[in-house]
Amino acid sequence: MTTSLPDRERLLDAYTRMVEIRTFEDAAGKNFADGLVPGFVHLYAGEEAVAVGICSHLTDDDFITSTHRGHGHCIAKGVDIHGMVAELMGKSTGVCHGKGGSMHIADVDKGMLGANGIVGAGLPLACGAALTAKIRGNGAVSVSFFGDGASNQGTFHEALNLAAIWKLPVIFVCENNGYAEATPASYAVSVGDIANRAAAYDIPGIIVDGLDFFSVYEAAGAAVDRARSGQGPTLIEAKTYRFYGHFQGDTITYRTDEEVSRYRDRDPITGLRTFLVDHDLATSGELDAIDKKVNEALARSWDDAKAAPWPAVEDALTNVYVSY
Amino acid sequence: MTTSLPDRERLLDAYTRMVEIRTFEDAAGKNFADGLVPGFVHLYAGEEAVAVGICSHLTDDDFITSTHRGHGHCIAKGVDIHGMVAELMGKSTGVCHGKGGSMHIADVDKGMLGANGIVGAGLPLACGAALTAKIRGNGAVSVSFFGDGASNQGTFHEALNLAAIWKLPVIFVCENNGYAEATPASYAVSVGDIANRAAAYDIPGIIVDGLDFFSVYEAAGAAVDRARSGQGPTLIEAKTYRFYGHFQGDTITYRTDEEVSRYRDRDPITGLRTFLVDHDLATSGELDAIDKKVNEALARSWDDAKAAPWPAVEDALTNVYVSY
Amino acid sequence: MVAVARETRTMSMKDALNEALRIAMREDPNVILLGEDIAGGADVDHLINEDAWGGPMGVTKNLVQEFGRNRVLDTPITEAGFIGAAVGAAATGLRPVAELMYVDFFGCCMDQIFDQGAKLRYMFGGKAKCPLVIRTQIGAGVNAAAQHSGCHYSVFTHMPGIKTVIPSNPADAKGLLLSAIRDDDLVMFFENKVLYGVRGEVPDGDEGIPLGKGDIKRAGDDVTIVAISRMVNQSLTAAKTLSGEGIEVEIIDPRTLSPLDEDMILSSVEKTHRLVIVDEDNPRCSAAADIAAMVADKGFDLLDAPIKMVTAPHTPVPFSPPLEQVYVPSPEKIAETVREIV
Amino acid sequence: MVAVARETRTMSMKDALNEALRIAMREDPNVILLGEDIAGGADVDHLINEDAWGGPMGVTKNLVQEFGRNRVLDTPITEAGFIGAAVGAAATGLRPVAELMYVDFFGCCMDQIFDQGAKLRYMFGGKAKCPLVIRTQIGAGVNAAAQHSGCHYSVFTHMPGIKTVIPSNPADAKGLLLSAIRDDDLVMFFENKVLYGVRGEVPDGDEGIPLGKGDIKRAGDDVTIVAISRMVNQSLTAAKTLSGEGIEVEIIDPRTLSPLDEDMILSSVEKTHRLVIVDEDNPRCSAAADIAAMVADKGFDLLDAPIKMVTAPHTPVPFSPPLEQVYVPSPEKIAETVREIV
Ligand SMILES: Cc1ncc(C[n+]2csc(CCOP(=O)(O)OP(=O)(O)O)c2C)c(N)n1
Ligand SMILES: Cc1ncc(C[n+]2csc(CCOP(=O)(O)OP(=O)(O)O)c2C)c(N)n1
Ligand SMILES: [Mg+2]
Ligand SMILES: [Mg+2]
Repeated sequence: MTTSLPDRERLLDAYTRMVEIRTFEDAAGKNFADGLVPGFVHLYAGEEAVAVGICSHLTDDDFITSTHRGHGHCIAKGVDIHGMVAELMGKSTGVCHGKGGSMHIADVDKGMLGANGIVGAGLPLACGAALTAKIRGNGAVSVSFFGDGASNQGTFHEALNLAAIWKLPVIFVCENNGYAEATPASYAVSVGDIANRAAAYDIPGIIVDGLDFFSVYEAAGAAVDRARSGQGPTLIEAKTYRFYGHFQGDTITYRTDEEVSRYRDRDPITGLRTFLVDHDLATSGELDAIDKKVNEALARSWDDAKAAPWPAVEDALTNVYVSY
Repeated sequence: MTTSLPDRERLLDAYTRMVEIRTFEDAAGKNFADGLVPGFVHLYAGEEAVAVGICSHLTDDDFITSTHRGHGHCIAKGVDIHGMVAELMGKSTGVCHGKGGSMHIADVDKGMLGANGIVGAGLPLACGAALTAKIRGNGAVSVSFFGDGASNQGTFHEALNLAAIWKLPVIFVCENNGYAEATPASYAVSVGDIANRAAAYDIPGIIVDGLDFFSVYEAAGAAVDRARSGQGPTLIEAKTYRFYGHFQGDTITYRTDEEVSRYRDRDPITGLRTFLVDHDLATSGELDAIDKKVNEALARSWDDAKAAPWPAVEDALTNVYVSY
Repeated sequence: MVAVARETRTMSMKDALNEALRIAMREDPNVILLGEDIAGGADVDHLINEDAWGGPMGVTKNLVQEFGRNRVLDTPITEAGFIGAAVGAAATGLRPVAELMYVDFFGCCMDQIFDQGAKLRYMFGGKAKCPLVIRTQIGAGVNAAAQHSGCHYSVFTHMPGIKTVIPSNPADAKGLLLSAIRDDDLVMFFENKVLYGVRGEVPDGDEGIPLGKGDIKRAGDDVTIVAISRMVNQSLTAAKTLSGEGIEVEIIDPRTLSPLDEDMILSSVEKTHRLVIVDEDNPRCSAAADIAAMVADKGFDLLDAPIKMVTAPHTPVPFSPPLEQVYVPSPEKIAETVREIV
Repeated sequence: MVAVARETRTMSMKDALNEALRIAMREDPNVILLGEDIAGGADVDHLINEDAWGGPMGVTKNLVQEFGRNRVLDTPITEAGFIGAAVGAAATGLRPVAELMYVDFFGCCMDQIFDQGAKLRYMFGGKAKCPLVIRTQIGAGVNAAAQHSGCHYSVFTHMPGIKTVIPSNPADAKGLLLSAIRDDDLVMFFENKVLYGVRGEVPDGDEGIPLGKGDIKRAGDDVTIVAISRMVNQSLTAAKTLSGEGIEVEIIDPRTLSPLDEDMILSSVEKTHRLVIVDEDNPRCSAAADIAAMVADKGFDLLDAPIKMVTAPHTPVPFSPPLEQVYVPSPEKIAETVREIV
């Protein structure tokens, strides 16, 4: 099955989102090093085509679940970037009022059910969102993003089996970036292609090039169509790469420079840019203008976040319950 | 790969074990109904060929993990039947001094790491026993028995992946008796043959006829050889059937009489008996004598257990720790 | 509060729970049930609109007949999977009631309960809620042995974001379950297996009992007993013996542990100056210890005697009947403990 | 006990733990380590005999170099799988030390811990043992947010069959870890992430510190403080302020919560007649409540004032620095609480 090429507007939108993610992540890394971002930060740079290629098919009524490496998913799903920057800093203007931080950014109104500090925890949650959609018959779908490392968690197995027998409208997107922390997938994952694990649930398992927006976009379109039309779940394995370390501060002794540059040479943003220019969908100048706009907006977000107030200490005690 | 036919002695031994299990289970069911056995009882009758077919390849140095339906595994692995009867009744002469009961019969000296009240819990434990064997290099293997229902638990996935990447000497034996409690495998298991889930871990997955001793025996031999020689784990799916309900007291509304008699007609003990007689390995009379001996021994065990003392109430407080 | 006379019927706790589920499902289409064999017989030709089991204990019996298999969902044995799905469903608009067959299985799905469902509202800065009820079975008494007889409500009471409910009789069970389902937070609902068959008067209608309000099950001036779940009954038995000796105990059933009705307990201790807590759970870091600690702080000046706890020992639950018998706090042990401090 | 002068070196808690692991692995070939990235870089060509990480916090650094990848095992992200395997290995003769990266992940593997490892000896009538240590990281203080900052040792202390160890300084960490590894029971070993870098004098040699014996970290006559893990340091800071006001607190570090050195606590209360418990864990059904309840029973007659607890609030751990700051019990709050009861 092939999905028709997205129109120009959607492509420029996708390009913008990918640039937003990259710009957000580069700045997050830098500002973390400068001590402006407390806690942990796991950067998504390099994997932009996956989040954006998938989320291009979704609306605010569709839900996603995410991971510790969640900034890209949030941005792709339309979470307010300005509020995300403030959240990273723990400011009261953050999307979670500073209570969640990088690993717990969420916005249920945008269909974003949360980054997640627990590897593999998002898959059952996505089944639940899909169950709501199925029971309501509203045609919504849900997507669970997770890593190669997460594909070894028991929740992966339980969620895929559950989704399969209930024919839930859910797409499981495994972002295989080759490593879980400092552990290569070649060691920890017993099977060559994680997509092949789909056979254990009698559902389709698709491999896509996670560095290529179109590869992801096309497979996602088919999977989302399948889900929306009641045919059940799909497992998509996106072969991708993280340009930075596992978290900021990782010495990355476990990868060679050659490997890193091999992937950096295939930068998904450059790839999309080249396509757009080559196919006369945009000029370099137009794209440069987008880059600039994104850069400026994000710089403003950081400035605003720096200036924003901390949460009031009383806030530590609220939002545990709706009522108690 | 074929394993040569076991010799006469081993076959008679296997026959004896299978009769022991059946006799044990029939009596356990009856005595449960009569109020002599407290708690829950899950009977293994009908599945004898699986436990015995597998354990015929094991020694006391090999370990098994079992399930809530564990009596058959215990007997096949050589746990003292006399002590098992007393354990079912909660008597001080029980193999666990009455503290475990039906669902927790164990005898580590016999390589029996416990029946288990938690569905799916045995698989990681078996990996651990296999890890001990691997690290010590002593050639021992371990076997984990579990059901079709358990094959949906996260621990199944985690254990198979772990065993595969570490090439652990472990054999995973899925006893697919078609139901998990009142839920058919056709509903809860997303794949037709559970053996096919082996592909998700790049290990062999073999289907055997669980009602046929030889089918199990042969596949088990190959898997045990594979494990002992350092080639890693195997998943064996034994298609089998439980002759009784899920537990004693189950009204079994979810199965038809036709289905039950279809399987009862293929009784694994009758099957082995016929084979032995047809191949002149034993006469009916010899086999009847075995049946009688087993029956009498078990009757004595029940009598002894009835007469045996209860544990002293102080025993409730011991064996929590080695030292505290 | 105005006392309104309501019609009642005698029924078992099991039936009272079933009635509460039925009422809640009728009043709100977002209420769904899920769990292992809560209908049973899914995919079996002759059971399309009928259950095979209606729950291992029969609590969900006949509900599939009325609400169908889209709202009464049998699950695979996949505790993390289906409890997690229930959390996801709750966060996106449904009001699921999940059944965790035995609390002892919490170790298979605790992450989805305490790390996901219970924390999401807080982590998301108040922008989400998780109106999920997890019903589960607790307690020794039927020789179900070490992996099917625990209580462990203390573990959930410990966790912020979770409410914990521990009914001791059919009427409370019905009213508390209704409130739990209507509540917007994650509620763990603990059903003592020994109480399922115990019968009592249950009000008609759909009125809930508020979470966080205890109930005085027996008035008395001499000693306050706080008793949890089945321990209310054990304490009522002890109270009769003690009354014969001239000791009148007041028995408080907290009904929910989180939130806890501290005021009711403190008011009673203010009157009796003596406190015994009876809890079938293991003693360390228990609900009994929690209540004792609360009173040792906020009610210290009211006390005339040590705070006593009658609990299970620090051991797993033994299988053998005489051992299980001594494991569970008995009326005799309760009475004896009360006598120690009067 | 005879005090033997031993040579000491100054080192961080992280290094002290590393040293204990090395000693234990040298003395017994059955000791193996397993966990996620405890070496790191498995299967990477240039790291065959070298680690990439040596543990996310570096506690297992350099051990693969000496003991090889057969005894320092990187695992997939499979907490139930590898902790369960550790239980199975322990029951069959090894003495594994597993690393659960953060205690917050216990929900992914609790069944294997409390239902399997902790219960097998009891269920099997004493015919098995589980000499397993699970090292894990606890505590707020580095803005790791709600899913990487919990304590929750109360949950494990609640469970029969588990021992719980909570060192507060490098020397204790080394001695207690050695004893834990040599112990024949399942031990949960809680390492406060904020203490990893804190340095102190650590004795040379391989002597263990017995499990179940507390330690008086500061002597004083006015108020007893029982402080857990990092709260020992917070209390020591508070003690200085209080001393300036003429209040001398005695600070008891229980070092293990299960078993608990009740005698040491009660003896101190006998002297001071006042008790404050400082615990970074959430308050309900906590270790603080457990100790309070114990004293409210066994030490009631010794007390001249309410038992006070200084704990984290009943909330998840917030991310934002000023919120996390108020979440953790501070020296100021401890001092204030002590003042309330003198
Ligand atoms: C249950 C659990 N175990 C371990 C961790 C620690 N941890 C955080 S990220 C990570 C690696 C995840 O690898 P992968 O799923 O491949 O995602 P990636 O980081 O590559 O995007 C680990 C082990 C965790 N957060 N949760
Ligand atoms: C973790 C857990 N969930 C649920 C149960 C309740 N339970 C006991 S046996 C069983 C069915 C098991 O089915 P299967 O694995 O097919 O084994 P079988 O009974 O058919 O031998 C269930 C759901 C349990 N004991 N443990
Ligand atoms: Mg990865
Ligand atoms: Mg089955």
